[in-house]
Amino acid sequence: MEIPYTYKPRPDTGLYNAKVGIWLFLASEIMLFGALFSSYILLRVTSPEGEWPLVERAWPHGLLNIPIGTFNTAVLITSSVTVVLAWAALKMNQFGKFRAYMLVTLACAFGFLGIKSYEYNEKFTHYELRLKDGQVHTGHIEVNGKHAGFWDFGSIYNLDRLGKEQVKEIAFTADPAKPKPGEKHAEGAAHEHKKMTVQVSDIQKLDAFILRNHTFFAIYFVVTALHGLHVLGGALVLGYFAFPGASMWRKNPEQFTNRIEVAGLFWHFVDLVWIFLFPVVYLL
Amino acid sequence: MTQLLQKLGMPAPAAAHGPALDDFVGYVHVLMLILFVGWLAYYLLALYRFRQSANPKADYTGVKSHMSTYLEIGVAVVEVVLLVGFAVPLWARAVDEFPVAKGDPKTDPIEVQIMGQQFKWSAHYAGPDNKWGKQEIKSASATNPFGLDANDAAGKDDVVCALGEPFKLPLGRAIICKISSMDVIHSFKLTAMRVTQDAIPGMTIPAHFTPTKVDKYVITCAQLCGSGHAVMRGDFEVISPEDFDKWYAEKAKSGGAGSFE
Amino acid sequence: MSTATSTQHGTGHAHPAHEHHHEHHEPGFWQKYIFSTDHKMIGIQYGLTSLLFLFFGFMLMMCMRFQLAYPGKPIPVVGGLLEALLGEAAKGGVISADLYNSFGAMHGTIMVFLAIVPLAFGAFGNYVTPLQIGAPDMAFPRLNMASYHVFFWGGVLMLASFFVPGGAAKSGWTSYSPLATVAEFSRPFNGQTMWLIGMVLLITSSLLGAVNFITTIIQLRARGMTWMRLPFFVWAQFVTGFLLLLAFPPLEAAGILQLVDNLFHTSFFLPTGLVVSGQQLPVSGGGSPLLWQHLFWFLGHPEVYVLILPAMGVVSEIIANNTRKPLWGYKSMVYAAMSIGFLSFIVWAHHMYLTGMGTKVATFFQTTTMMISIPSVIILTALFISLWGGSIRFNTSMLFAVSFLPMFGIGGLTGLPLGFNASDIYLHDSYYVIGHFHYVVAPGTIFALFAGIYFWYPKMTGRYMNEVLGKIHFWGSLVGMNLVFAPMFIQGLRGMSRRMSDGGATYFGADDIALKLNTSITHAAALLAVAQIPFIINVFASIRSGRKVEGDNPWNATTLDWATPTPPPHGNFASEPVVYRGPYEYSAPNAQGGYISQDQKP
Amino acid sequence: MSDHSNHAPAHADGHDHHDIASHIRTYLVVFGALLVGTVITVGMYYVHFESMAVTVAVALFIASIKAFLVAGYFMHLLSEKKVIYSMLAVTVVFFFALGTLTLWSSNDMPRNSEAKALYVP
Ligand code: HEA
Ligand code: HEA
Ligand code: CUA
Ligand SMILES: [Cu+2]
Repeated sequence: MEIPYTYKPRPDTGLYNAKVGIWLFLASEIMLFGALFSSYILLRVTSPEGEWPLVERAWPHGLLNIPIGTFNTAVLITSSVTVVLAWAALKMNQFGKFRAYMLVTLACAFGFLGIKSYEYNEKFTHYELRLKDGQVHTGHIEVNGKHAGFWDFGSIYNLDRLGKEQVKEIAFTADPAKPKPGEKHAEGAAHEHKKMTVQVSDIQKLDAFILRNHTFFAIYFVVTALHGLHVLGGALVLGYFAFPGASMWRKNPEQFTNRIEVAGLFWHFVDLVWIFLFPVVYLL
Repeated sequence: MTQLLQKLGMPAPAAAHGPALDDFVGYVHVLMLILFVGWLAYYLLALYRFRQSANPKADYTGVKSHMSTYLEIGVAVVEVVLLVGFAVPLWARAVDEFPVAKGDPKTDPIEVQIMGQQFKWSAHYAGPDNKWGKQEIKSASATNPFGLDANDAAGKDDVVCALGEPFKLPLGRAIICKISSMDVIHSFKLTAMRVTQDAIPGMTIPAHFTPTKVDKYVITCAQLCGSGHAVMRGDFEVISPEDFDKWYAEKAKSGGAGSFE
Repeated sequence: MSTATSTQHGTGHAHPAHEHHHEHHEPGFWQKYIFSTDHKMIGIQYGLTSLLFLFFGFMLMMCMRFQLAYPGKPIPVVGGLLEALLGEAAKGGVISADLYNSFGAMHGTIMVFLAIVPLAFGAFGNYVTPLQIGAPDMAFPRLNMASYHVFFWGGVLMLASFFVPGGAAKSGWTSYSPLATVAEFSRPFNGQTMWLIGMVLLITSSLLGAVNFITTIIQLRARGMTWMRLPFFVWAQFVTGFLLLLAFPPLEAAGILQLVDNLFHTSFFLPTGLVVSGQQLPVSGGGSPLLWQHLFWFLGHPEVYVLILPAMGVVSEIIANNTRKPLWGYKSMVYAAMSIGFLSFIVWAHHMYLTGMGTKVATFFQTTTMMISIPSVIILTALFISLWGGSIRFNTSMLFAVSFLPMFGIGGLTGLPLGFNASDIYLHDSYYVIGHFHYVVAPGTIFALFAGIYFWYPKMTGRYMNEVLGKIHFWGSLVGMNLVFAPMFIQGLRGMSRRMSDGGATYFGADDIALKLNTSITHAAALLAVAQIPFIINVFASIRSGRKVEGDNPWNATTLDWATPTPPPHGNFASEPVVYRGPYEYSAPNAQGGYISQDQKP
Repeated sequence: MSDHSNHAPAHADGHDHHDIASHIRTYLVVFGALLVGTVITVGMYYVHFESMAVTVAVALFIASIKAFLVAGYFMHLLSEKKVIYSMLAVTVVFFFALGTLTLWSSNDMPRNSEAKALYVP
C-alpha cells in the first residue's frame, strides 16, 4: 500500500501532500502568534500612561538591546536566504552546495539562539530598584561584593531573598539617565553610571527584569521564548536533513528536494514572525 | 405570554424595566414554540407515513416545493424583527441610557458602589453630603472592601454595608450600581430586578434599575468564584422612600470610613 | 471491535488467518495495536479511549447529581472509594464544595475535549473519512499515530491531576482568570497547572489531526471524487478540521499565558490591586481578565460546532441510507456547513454579554449569532425534508439518528433567547444555559455518535450489534435524557444559577419547585445510566456473538466505505476505486436493487 | 476544483536550471532589500517621530513589506496554487477578526458619565 502524492503533485491541486500539510500548519501558527500579538496590543494599550520605571505599571520602552537585536535580525534573515539557496542548489543537482548552505543556516540558527540567551542573561541581571523615599532607579546590583548574575547565583535577588540571606546593604550601579525622546544625547554627564550603596531596610521593591517584574517582560520572554523554541525545532529538523536524512537524496531526489522545501517554508515562517516581533518589542 | 413564563417558573419582575424584558423573553419563546410544534408535527407525520411497511418504495426526488426556503426566510425575518425591534433597544436602555441627576435630591438617581469578594457582597453609598470618601487600593483589606481612607472628611458620613450586611433601597428611585470586585470575577444578579452584571476586578461597570415593589430580595452570585460560590448570597430590602431616608440618616452616623480600623 | 482477530486483545501474537497477500510480514502486537499507523486502528483506539472518557465523565456527573439531590449524604457505592482516593475532599464519602467544583470543571473538560471531540473527529473521522473518499490511508499516517499518542497522554495528565495536592482544576471548564490563578496561589504546581499542560497536549493533538484530515480530504480523494460528490459526512469533517486548525491556537496561546501566570506569578490576566483574603496579591498587575475570556471563547464557540458538525455528518449518512432516498438539498447543506464554519469565528462574545459590553459590540455579536442560526436551520430543514417520501427502516441506528433532529432542535432553539442579549440578561449562567447546550451535545451529539457506532460496527467487525439490546438502549436513553435536561429549563427560568454545589439551596426554600426538580433530575440520570448497560454489553459481546454480516455492504449503502472488504484490510481497497456519481443514489430510477454505489460503472 | 481526470501537467512547478539561476538572483536581491528594511526600521527608532501613531504605522508598514518579500519570494507565495491561497485567505480574515474585535470590545463598555473607577490602575 502506498499513499499517493507523497512527493508527486496531485494533478488537480498541483500540490504534493506535505506542501498542503505545512501550509495548514503555518496557518495555525499564524493564529497562535496572532493571538499573542493581539494580547500584546491589548495589554499595552490598556496600560497606564507615564514613563517607566517612575510610574510603576507604565509600559517599559526601549529597554532591550537594539544593536544586538538588529544584528540578530540580520542573522535570521541570512539563514532564511541560505535555506532557500540550499533548496535551489538541490534543484540544480548540486548536493555539495546544498550542504554548504545548510551549514551556514545551522550556524545562523544556533548563533541566533546564543545571542538570544546572552540577551536573556543581560535582563536577568538588570534590576529595578524602588526606595521607600520614592526614588526609582534601574541598574546593576552587587551583593557581598559580587555582581548579581543569573547563572552563578541560581535564583534571582529580590527583597525576600536578601532578607533570608540577612544581607544588610547592597551596592547599586544606576544606569545613565535616558535622554528624553527627541533630545540629543548630552555628551559626558548623562553617560555616567552612578554608584551608590543602598540599605536593604530602605528598599521598597527590588526585582530583576524578569517575567514577574512587569507584563512587558512577561510577554517579551514568553513570545521570544516561544519563537526561540521554533528556531530550535526548525534547526533540529534542518540539521537532520542536512546530515542523517540526506541519504534520501540518492534514493529519491525529488522527494528529498520537497522535504527541504517544506522545512524551508517553516524556517521562513519563523523568520517572518521575527520580522514583526523585532520592531514591536524592541522599537515601538 | 409573560404569565405563561411565570407559570413555568419565572418570578414576578420587581423593577420598572422588568415587564418589557419579560415580554421579550416571551416573544422569543413564542417563535421557538411555533417552530418546534410545527416541525414536530411534520416530523412525526413523516416518520409515520413513510415507514417502510407503509411505503416500500422511496421517492427518488422527494419534496419539490419551495416551502422550506420561504420558511427559512421567515425565520430570518422574525429574528431580524426581534433583534432590531426589541433586543437592541432593550440593551441600549440597559447599558447606555443611564438616569441622570437633575439636582433634585428627592428624585435623583442613587448611586451605590457594589463590591464582590469571596464570598460576600458589600454596598457603599456616598452619604448625605453626596460625596464619596477617598478610596485607595492600598487601604483595602478584608474588612474595608472599598479601600476607604479613615482620615478623609468626605468619607465620614458614607454609608457602608460591608461583608454581607443587608442594605436598603428606596421604592421608585432609579438606582445606579457601580459594580466591581476585589479578588475574582463574581456576577451581581438580582433575579427579581432582571439585572445581571459580572463583577470584574480591575473594572467598575455600572448597571441601573428602578425597584417597583416593597419586599426583601437576594443577590445571587452567578459566576463561579471558588468554594463558597454557592453560598455567596447577598440580601437587600426595598422600602418606602420615607423609611429609606430615616435608615440612611441613621446609617450615616454610625457607618462610614471612620468605622474601619 | 477491530479486525476479527482483535478479540484476542492482549494475547500478543495475533496471526490472523485471513488473506493479507500484499503484506510483507505480519506486524507484531505493539505495531498492530499500539503504534499502528493504519487509520482504522487509530480510529478504533480513539473510539475506545474516548468512550472510556465518556463513561468517566458521566460518572463524575453522577456523583455531582447525587450531591445536588441529597446534599450532605455520602455517595452510595463509590463514596468510600472516593474518600480513599481523594482524602479530605471527599470526607465520609460526601463531596465537598471544592470537590464539586473540581468534578464540574473536569466533567466539562473531559466531555468536550476527551470524549466527544475524539469520538466524533478522532474516531469516526479517522475510520470513515479515508474510506469514504476512497483513500488507502491518511495523508500522514505517522502524524496520525502521534496525534493519538499525544491525545492519550494529555488525557492521562488530566486524570492524574485529581491526585495532586489541592485536587484537579476547579475553576470551571472555562478556567476564568483570576480565579484559575488565585484559587491555589501559594501552590504554583496545582491541578489547574496540570489542566493547562494537559490542554496544551490536547490542542497539539487536535492540530496534528486537523492538518492531517484537511490534507487527506484535499489530496487523497479517489479518481472522480469531485467536491460535490463527497458524502456530507466528509464535508462536515472538512469544516471541523478548519475549526480546530484555526480556533485552537489562540487557546493554546492563552493556555501558555495562564500557565506562566500560575508558575511564575506574572499577571497577563490579573488586574492591578487584587486583594485576596484581605491580602494584596504579590503580582505586578496590569493584566486583563477579559483577555482570557476573549481568547477562550475564540476557541470556545467554534468548539461547539466541532461538537455538532461531525454529528450532523453521521446523521446525514444514516438518514440517507435508511430513508432509501438521496439527501434533500445536499448542496445547500454543504454551503450551510461552510457558513457555520465561517461565522462561528465571529460570534464568540455572545458568551460575554454580561462582562460589560456596550451597545455597538453587543449588537454586532448578537447579529452574527442570529446569522449563524440560519445555516443550522437550513441543515436541519434539509434533513427533515429528506424524510418525506422515504421508505424508512427503523433500525437502532436510524432511531438514534432521527431522534437527533428534534433533540438538536430543542437545544438549538433554546440557544436563541441566549443569543439575544436582552433575554440573556436574565438567563445568563442559569440552568437554562445548561439545558440548552446539553440538549445539543447529549441527546444531540451523543445520539448521533451512538447511531454511528451501530451503523459502522458491521464494517469494523463483520458482525451486527444486537437489535433488541439496541432498542432498549435507545428508548431508555431517549426518555432518560429528556427527563434529565427538560426540567433544567424550568430551573433556569426560576432563576437557578449553575455551578452551585448545594444545588441552589442558599436561594430557594426546600419546597421550591427548582429544588424538587434537582431530585427528579438525579433519578432520571440514574435511569439514563441503567439504560447504558445494554449498550456496553452489546459493544463487547457482539464482537464474538453478533450476527455475521452477509456481505461487504450490509445496509445496501452507496458510499465508498461500503465498497471495501469487511473489515477493510491495510490499504482499504482491493483495487483503486473510481467514482462516477454523487453520494446518495438511493432509489434512483435506473437502479438495480434500489441503489447505485458511487463506484459502480455507469 | 476540477475533476481528477483532467490531468494537468505533472510538473506544474518543474523548473529547469536556467529558471533556478534567475531565481537565485531574485533571492539575493530580496535578501538585500530585507537588510535595508531592517536598517531603515532601526534608523527610524533613532529619528523619533513626534506621534506614536506615525511611528507604529511606519514600523508596521516596513515590517509588512519585509513580510511580503519573505512570503512572496522565499516562500514562493507569489506563484502558489489556488488551494493554498484560499486557506491563507480565511486564516488572515480570522487573524484580523481576533485582533480587532477583541480590541473593539475592550473599548466599547457601558459608560455612566460620572462613573468613578475604584479598582482601576
Ligand atoms: C454543540 C454545541 C452547541 C451548539 C450547536 C450551540 C448552538 C447555539 N448556541 Fe450555544 N452553547 C453551547 C453549546 C452549543 N451551542 C455551550 C457548551 C454553551 C455554554 C458554555 C458555558 O458557558 O459553559 C453554550 C452557550 C450559549 C450561549 C451563552 C449563554 C450564556 O452563557 O449566557 C449562547 C448565547 O448566545 C448560545 C447561543 C447559541 C445559538 C444561537 C446557537 C445556534 O447555533 C443554534 C441554531 C439552531 C437552531 C436555531 C435550531 C434549528 C432547528 C429547527 C428550527 C428545527 C426544530 C425542529 C424540531 C424541534 C422538531 N449558546
Ligand atoms: C460534550 C459535552 C457534555 C456532555 C456529553 C455532557 C453530558 C452530561 N452532563 Fe454535562 N456539562 C458539560 C458538557 C457535557 N455534559 C459542560 C461543558 C458543563 C459545564 C461545566 C462547567 O460548569 O464548567 C456541564 C455541566 C453539567 C451540569 C451542571 C453542573 C453545574 O453547573 O453545577 C450538569 C448537571 O446536571 C451536567 C449533567 C450532564 C449529564 C447528566 C450528562 C449526560 O448526558 C451524560 C450522558 C453520558 C452517557 C449516557 C455515558 C455513555 C457512556 C457509555 C455508554 C460508555 C460506554 C463505554 C464503553 C463501551 C467502553 N453537566
Ligand atoms: Cu461570587 Cu460566585
Ligand atoms: Cu457560543
